[in-house]
Amino acid sequence: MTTSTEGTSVSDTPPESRLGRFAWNCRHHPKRELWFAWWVMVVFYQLYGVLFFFVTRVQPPPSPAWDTPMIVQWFDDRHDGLLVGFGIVFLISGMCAPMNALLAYSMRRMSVSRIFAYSYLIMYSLSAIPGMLVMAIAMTVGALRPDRDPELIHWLYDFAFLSFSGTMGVFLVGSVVWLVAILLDKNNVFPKWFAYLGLCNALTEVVVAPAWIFQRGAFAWNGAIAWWINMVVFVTYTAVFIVLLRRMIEREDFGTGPLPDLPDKRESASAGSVGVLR
Amino acid sequence: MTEVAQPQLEETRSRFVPGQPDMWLFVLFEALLFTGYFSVYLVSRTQNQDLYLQSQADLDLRVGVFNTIVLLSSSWAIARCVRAAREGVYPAALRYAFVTVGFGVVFVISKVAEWIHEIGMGNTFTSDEFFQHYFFLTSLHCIHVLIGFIVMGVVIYQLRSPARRSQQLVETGATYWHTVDFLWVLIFAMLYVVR
Amino acid sequence: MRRTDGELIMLWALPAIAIIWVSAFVLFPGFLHPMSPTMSAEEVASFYRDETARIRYSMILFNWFGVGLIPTVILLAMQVRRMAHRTPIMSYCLIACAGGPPTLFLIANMFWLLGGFRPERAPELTQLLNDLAWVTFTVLVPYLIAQCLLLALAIYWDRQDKPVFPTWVAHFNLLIAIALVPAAFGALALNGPFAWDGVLSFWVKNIAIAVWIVVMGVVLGQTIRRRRAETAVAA
Amino acid sequence: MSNTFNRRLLLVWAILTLLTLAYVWMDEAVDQNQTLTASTVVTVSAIAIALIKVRIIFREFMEVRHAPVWLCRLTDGWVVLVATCLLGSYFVGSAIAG
Repeated sequence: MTTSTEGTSVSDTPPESRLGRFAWNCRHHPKRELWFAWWVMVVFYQLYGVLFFFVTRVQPPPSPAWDTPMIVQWFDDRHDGLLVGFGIVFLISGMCAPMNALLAYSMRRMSVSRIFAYSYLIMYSLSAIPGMLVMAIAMTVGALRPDRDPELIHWLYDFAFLSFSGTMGVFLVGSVVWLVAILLDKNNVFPKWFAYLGLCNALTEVVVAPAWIFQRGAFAWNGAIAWWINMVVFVTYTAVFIVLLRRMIEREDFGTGPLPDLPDKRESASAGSVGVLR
Repeated sequence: MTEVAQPQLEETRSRFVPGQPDMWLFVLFEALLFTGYFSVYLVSRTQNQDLYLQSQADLDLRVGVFNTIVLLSSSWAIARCVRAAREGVYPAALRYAFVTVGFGVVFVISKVAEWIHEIGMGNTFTSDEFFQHYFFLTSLHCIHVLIGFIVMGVVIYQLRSPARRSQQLVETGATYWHTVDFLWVLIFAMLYVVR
Repeated sequence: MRRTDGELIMLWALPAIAIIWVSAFVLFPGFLHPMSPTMSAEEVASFYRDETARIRYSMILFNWFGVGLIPTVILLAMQVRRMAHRTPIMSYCLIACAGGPPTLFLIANMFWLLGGFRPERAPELTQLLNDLAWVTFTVLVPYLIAQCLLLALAIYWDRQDKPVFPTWVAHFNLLIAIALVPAAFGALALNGPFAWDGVLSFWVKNIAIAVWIVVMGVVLGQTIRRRRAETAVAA
Repeated sequence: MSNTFNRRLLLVWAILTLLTLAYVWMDEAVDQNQTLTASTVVTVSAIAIALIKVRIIFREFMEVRHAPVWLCRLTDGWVVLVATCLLGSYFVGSAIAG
């Protein structure tokens, strides 16, 4: 990578006003790319939650055991929400790219091979399609023609939810790639406990697979085990890595050695239980 | 448990967390996760008591007891391994690590044999609610055992060469293996004994 | 002399593939004029019955060469790598975007081919496949929008004496991104400019993509030629 | 020193095994002629015994006994939490079922 020519040439003093400082940060902050990707990630997850839970109202998922008239009714109730909401999803799902780039960068900053960063990058770039866009397309087509044969709407309903819940392999292998990188890393980019949390997350991704088999009960796509418990784990995992990535960016020194601790965190980190090698 | 007085021990060794403290987060989080699965199981069980009792009769308690004792023994072996490694007796530590893996293999074989037996009796993942939970919990636990083999591989790799031998990694691996053990203790009680 | 590294081959593959795309586009009977979403199931089915051959052959062509855009995006990512950034994040972003549009397009392509495979199928089923194909084709914009915006941002941040791309390329990419936005809402209406055969969702979007490919191809060509001249002098 | 340790480990193992065998006895005691019958006593004691075993594994095998006090408290708290969740879902479930 070419070294920056501007780091030395630009004055280091941001202006006083808040807006001026924001503009200065956007243009000159040495970590602007990292912060940009981080904020895109935060905004993406917020939007994702709002769109899936409140605009389209496809989550929490309805029951796979419903009969056809009920499903048609479900589509009718949400007609506009589905079309508008998934329209916005199509608009914004490109926001995954900076997010995945940041996650890949975290692996690039570790002392491990670049294979990890690139594998993760490609896997997670792929994951948005079965994990989100196929569902959005199926739902959009379902809502497109309310007068369609109800049996076909029923099929689209199954297609949408099963493609959403039932294609966790990319997330499973992706989190395993990430956690192995963290465990091998000597640069202390992430605490080791996050790797173990990643293992918990990977194990819950396995648990969704029975959604392909059951139409009711705890293992169906809306079941207590296949959906609710997983959702709690996934939200925990996501929240944790958002915070940890933020801390990684704060600690970033653009070197290749171990990431330094934050000055004020250094004392508490050595006394506490978090991620310090004995 | 009885607090047998170990005065020398408290004096000679300052208190420490075995292994990476980070692993304890996994232990506690995973325990919570399984508690969630058990709670779902117990609630659905109470809603359909008779079906669960009927299906449960097809499980052989003796097999479960055997499995439990095998895993407890493996847990004991890995505890011995940790002690031996701490005292620097690496050949013994390595031996106990292999014993641990051996018990793990026996566990997996007997588990698979039990599955084959149950499937032969017509009890599959899809046959009824009890067996849904049975196959789900046992196979998820089995995945933990398989990951445990990888962990034990790391432990053995550490113990083999004088250049490595990180006591911390050995203890971390042991903590993981004990987790697999105590999760099984709970699963065993849930599936085989609860009425 | 410098080694043959294949960079120019990848670049010149683009116009060749673009010719194939254009011919497949013209060959497909549903693009000129675009099929209307208001067609009844019966009309859609008879369309697939009457035009089976052209649907099949044009879509097989697309199936072969749909992924041809990926090398171009990767070439762009490599140029971004040379920019005055502190991290490789922006080039990672472009790599992350590269696979999306072709994959979505291949899904649409598959639905069209499925519709053409058994045109005697029940009309409702043919209509369903046709809807899936058209919706997927129309809404495949997210990665393209992201790609344009990220490239623009990368260029704005590339502050050095001799920037990799001139600034107008960034403005141009912003413009294309805006032109692609309406297509994301292509399923909201069955007629009008937003419908999948409408001015915004079909014409503006596809012309924008075509213009983007042509312009970025030329810009890439110039950039690569300039850099090769520089390295030749330096060596 | 090493010997006391090893004897203690063996003793722990024996106790855990005995507790496991207690299940067999419980099982024999409650079932008539191979037909299983619902029993709150068995359920509650099964959960209790399992958690006692878990605590022993924590304390002895996982060496929480020698760990800092916060870990002891944490694991004990955990056992209580798990017990509350399990017994709670059993009793609440039974109450709902009527």
